[in-house]
Amino acid sequence: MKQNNMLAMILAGGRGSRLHDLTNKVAKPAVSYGGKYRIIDFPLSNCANSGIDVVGVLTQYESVLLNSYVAAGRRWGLDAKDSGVFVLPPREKADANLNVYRGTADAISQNIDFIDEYSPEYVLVLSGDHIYKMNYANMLKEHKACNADASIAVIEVPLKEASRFGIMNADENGRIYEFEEKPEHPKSRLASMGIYIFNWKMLRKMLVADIKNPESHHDFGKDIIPAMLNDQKNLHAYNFKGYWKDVGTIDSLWEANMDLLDANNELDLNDSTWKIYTEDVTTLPQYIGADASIRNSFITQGCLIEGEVQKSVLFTGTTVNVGAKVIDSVLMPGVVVEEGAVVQRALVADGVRIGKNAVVGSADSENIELVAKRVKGED
Amino acid sequence: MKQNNMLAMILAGGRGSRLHDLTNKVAKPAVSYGGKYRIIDFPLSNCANSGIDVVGVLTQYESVLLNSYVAAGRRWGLDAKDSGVFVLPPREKADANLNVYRGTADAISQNIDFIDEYSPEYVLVLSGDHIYKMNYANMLKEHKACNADASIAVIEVPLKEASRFGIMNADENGRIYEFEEKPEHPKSRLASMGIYIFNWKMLRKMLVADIKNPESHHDFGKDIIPAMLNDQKNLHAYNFKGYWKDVGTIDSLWEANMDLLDANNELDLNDSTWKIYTEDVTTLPQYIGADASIRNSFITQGCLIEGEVQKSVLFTGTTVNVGAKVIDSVLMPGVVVEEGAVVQRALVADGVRIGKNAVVGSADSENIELVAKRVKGED
Amino acid sequence: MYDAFGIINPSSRQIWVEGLEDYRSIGAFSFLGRYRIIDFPISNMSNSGIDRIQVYIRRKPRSLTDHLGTGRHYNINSKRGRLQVLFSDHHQEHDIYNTDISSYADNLESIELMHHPYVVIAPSYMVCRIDYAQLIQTHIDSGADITLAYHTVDNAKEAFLSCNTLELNRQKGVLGIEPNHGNAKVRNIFMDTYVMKKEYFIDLVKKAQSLSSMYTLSDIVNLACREADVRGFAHHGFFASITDFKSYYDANLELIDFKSAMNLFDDEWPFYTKTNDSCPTKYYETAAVTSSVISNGCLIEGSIENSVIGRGCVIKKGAVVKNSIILSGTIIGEDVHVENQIVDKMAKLIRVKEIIADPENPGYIRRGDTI
Amino acid sequence: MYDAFGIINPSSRQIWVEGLEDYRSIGAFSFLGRYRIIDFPISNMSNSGIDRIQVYIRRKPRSLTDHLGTGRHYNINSKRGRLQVLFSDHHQEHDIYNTDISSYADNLESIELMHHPYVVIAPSYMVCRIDYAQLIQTHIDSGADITLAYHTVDNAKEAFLSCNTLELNRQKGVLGIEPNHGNAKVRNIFMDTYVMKKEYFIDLVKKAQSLSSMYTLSDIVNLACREADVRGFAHHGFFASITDFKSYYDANLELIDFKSAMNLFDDEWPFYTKTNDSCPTKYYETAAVTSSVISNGCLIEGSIENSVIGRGCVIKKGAVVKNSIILSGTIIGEDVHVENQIVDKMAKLIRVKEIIADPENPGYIRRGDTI
Repeated sequence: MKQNNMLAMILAGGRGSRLHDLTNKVAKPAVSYGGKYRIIDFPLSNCANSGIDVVGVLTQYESVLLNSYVAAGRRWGLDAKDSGVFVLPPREKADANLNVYRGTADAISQNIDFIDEYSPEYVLVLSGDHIYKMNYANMLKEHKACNADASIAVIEVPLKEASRFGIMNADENGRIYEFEEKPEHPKSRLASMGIYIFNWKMLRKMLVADIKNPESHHDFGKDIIPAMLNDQKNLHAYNFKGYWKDVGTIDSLWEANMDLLDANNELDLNDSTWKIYTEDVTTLPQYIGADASIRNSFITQGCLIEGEVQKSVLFTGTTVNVGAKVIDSVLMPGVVVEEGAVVQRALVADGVRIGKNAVVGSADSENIELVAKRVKGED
Repeated sequence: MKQNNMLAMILAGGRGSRLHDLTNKVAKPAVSYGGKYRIIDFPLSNCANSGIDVVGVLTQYESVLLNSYVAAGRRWGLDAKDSGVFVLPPREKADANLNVYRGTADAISQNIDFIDEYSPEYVLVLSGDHIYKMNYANMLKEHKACNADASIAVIEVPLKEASRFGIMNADENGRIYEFEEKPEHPKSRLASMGIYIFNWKMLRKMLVADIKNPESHHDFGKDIIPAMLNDQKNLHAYNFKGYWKDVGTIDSLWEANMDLLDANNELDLNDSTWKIYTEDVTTLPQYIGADASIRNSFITQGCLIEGEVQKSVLFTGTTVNVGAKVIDSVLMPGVVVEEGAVVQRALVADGVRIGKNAVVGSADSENIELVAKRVKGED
Repeated sequence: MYDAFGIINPSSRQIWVEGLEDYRSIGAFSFLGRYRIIDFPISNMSNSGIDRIQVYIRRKPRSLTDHLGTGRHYNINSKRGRLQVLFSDHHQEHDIYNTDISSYADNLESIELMHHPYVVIAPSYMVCRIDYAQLIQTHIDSGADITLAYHTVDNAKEAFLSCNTLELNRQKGVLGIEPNHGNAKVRNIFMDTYVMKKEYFIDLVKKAQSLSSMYTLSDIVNLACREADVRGFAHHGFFASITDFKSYYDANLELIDFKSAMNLFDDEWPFYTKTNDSCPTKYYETAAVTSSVISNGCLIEGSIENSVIGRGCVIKKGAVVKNSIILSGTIIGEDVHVENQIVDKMAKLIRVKEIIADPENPGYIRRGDTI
Repeated sequence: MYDAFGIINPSSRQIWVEGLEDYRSIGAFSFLGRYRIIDFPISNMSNSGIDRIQVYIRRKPRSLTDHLGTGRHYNINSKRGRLQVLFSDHHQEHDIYNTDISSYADNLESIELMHHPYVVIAPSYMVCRIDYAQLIQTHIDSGADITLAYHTVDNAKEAFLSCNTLELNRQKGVLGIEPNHGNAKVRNIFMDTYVMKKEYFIDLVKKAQSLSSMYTLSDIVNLACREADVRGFAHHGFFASITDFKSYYDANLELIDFKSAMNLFDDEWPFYTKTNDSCPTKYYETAAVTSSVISNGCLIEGSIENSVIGRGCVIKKGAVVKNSIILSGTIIGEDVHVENQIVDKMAKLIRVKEIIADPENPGYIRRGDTI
């Protein structure tokens, strides 16, 4: 806090229901990605690397795993003296009943007392389920330089996809004069990434007013940002260039993993100046057997590979036995592919066992097959 | 976990309403005690010193401060690789609505999935609002030696007070054959301290059955322990000797602080082999002014004493200005006693300012005066 | 289990691993790609419930102090427990007074401050899985003055030649400690691991000092065998003593075999190490890897066979790595063939295309060398 | 603020604090009861947004490495940031090659690995509050090659006699660095604090080595003043240089006055230290304490006046402590009168009843002594 006077709040309450069985037991931000990470490692590591000390994580749905995961702030070095990751679920108050968060803005509103404890000058609001690397310190620098009341990170999207996003229309100095949620005829290609820097005093006032507004959805995009534009506040668009992905579906999650095999992938996880930190799982080293064959794949420690792996991403502690084939697939932590089994164009959920000689997925399927339950093999 | 296979769950949901204004903003376990501690530091430090790695803290009421306080497991060294303090408020589940904890047993029931993640052999259930030092490893050793299904820590209380407690009637080997909640005519002086060790598999079964029982209060004392006795389970009474205090009222909180001034006090906070750990607040050293007079008091770092202090306990960052007098009192963190003011037989809440020449409390009052709001002084 | 504190001992002057030891102490050597050798004794202690551990450092402290930190990654409670690094006052490389005994004597105050009745002393240069709680319990139950752990081997003629051996009677009483002269196949190799009462240990240190400034702990324990009740404790499972160049090479290669590795590893007995937050390893289209142990953060385009690859190595197209141990951050250039080598950290093997040694005498490439 | 990394420099061979320095380096000295001197430069760096800090250690590493740990207590992110302890290869006490330059040269690889363009070098033996971010910004804005921090004093005839001074022109250009000869009242005391580009620093280290094996950083910077643009940066507020026995004593006593202390302390600029988890201090019925700074964990039955009392001290009934600095764990026995003394850690002053020195030449009681 001393360095930059900015506190971060990560909205991590999404159910991620389009990820089907993957989010039965874990909230979307805790879904595994990239061999050894969870999605929320990205905003948390970005915070750590940007010099942010205090991070609140707003959780909601079935969050025991997410809660205990992020509570261990040491994973991102966020456990120094005046530092910490704080899990903030909805809670019972002296003067109100236990409530769920009604919208993104309400989640912040319900935690005004938490933020006030630190009395930061700036509050950074993030989403817990996006994959990207961003230096929020640079965004803050621009925010200050523009004397903005709020800054919103935006990324250029193809015009034809723009109508799926919240679009910011800004002048040549980056000052936003209009915001359109999923416009039919988008006027620009600058999509909001759901990353905001607010001057806390100003935001606090707006939130207090918003709580009392019975018409409000208590949402940043639908209510707070339009209200700020209405009030002639100085809203600044911060242009982000680089890899950014919202993995909302099984196909896009699979795709985001496959992006890591692309030699031109902008998300360089090997960059030692901006590491993504994650849980330090105690595992064996990565063991490659005598008959193994591995090509074009991304494999992490704790894996035991005795079969064939092609164009795949294998997560911590997966096993591919002799004669098994894994092609164009993503194997989540602890998956076992038994002898002779074939896995193709599939995303296999945590701990699932693919039995001997079983066949899962196919080379020419349109969608990626999600395998969330044990697949029986031959005896 | 590796060392003893025991996980601890601390029940920290108490409102502590008899502590009046002290618990308006913080839950009872987070109330300050002993100059630099909070009550929950005691069970947490006991866990750390007993070699317990994983602690769940079950919070409920208005717990933002308690949550963020205990989440920083580093305070008790509970932040090593496979270690942690996990805040467990009631939460929304895929198959149920957001619920409050209905009783002590229900709080554990609702977190069966959390405990299962660690698959411990034993679960230690503690209360978050008692002040005492206990080596739970010794209790576990006895639990194992007796082949018990559950062990309950008991302390001898004077017979005339016994009817205020849950009384355990046990045979000469410590096997409990009867439990009476607040009996009118107690048969023994062994009062339950609310500290339990359970074999997890057995407890898990009982809790699953208890959830479905519509007649149950979902409470350990009222339901689980009687049910276990009914089932002829081996319940063992673990005899504890030493200081133990439940600080339920302003008077007893004041008294517990005053106990620290007693040279024969059993709660030796200076014992370097069983330290009580707490938040490491960044403060100045303790400054004593040229005209100060301090006798029979307990004073911590960050205090500035320029006046007179007698038979009092002064918490972190309190100030006693020139000519002020503090007698028989407890000053919570950040209290300021301005020039010439007199504080006597009072408990002054966090951050309260006692104005110039103001007089608070009196030497001959029956009860201790709780001062929770600024006291205006002369200009 | 708060009955004992632990001491991790550095290797003595008599032990030297050519090449690698120029840059760090043996405890800080990389092992199986992701570990350091000292991870094994410290994890063994942590898993045995020992959370006060003193690590003695004789020379080249940086690499080891960096790796150890405060010991949180060994699951040691950072308040109750403590991983303490202690230095000798005689830190000159070739000072004859630089013995383990002199290190203890220089830090006697720290040892005396421990309020545990027993001490377990284990070496920083041996790899095994051992439950010290069981060792301590055996020691206490037997009533012995000192208990020494040993491992019986049947290849003492050609291996463990820098180790000591225990001569035992039928009751497992230790008759003496003597060097392995390589004149018998079957020997009880002394694991340089001791349990005794803290006070007994302090007395031994003082006695050793009064007898000779060059005495080591094993010297004085050997002497003690004459009068005291010194007993042996047999260890089973994987055991490697990293006390010369060949033993380092062999121990790594032996554990490449998954079945051998299962004699060391156990789900219930984690070996902790310090994470480097490297990303997973990337295999390219042209990669061909068999029978190897690969660390994270590598980029692999070439062929690897029967080797251990450290963190963040780059194996370029056409490169062949065989029967080798490649330490972290090394680059093996295009079409470079490396066989029977230990390649130290951050070397660049790019110009010379064939670097092949005799399998019996593996080669060594220095730290940071460009070849 | 990731533009600069920090270096904390040990005191050079020319500086020596009688007594205390036998047991630890100056950075590890207890200060005002609860701090160590090194807490000040490290907190200054941490508060300035510098989270990669190298601490160089010349001798007696234990006390300092114990205190520093991984730096979490200085609010340094344990992943992104790093508090790294580095050792010199010339660690013999009286080795003439044991200069700061040789420490840097021995660890040049670690310095080169830093990916920050600037370096801030600060001493481990001075106490002040300084915003290095402002110093760096001033340096960058001015376009100077090197910027040196100084503090103007008007008592240079009787104090700061082990320090260097800066000779400045009207544009704050540094003409040279020279010892304080004590021949003028007003002097610009050099705070042994430098900012420059990392590459410039590495060049200076190499150049110093090529010119003389005994050159220190200040020697080579003094030389550089002839050609390079070297500028001064004035510091205001509390400043103490702990470079001899008297300066240590005086700096502690000066800060007993709450108003003086407010020139050093600031709510917005925390000075971090390592907690010892001591309980509050207990004052008994017979205690009489005035004008003093008291640490936690003490038991006070006697009288204390104008003194600094360290952690866990016991002041018995009838004892009198006056104008003294008592380090942690010391016992002052019944009716013992201690005046104008520095009493080192864990001493027991119980038998001799009067230990009084001349105020101008305060006495020193050794660590652990029983008197």
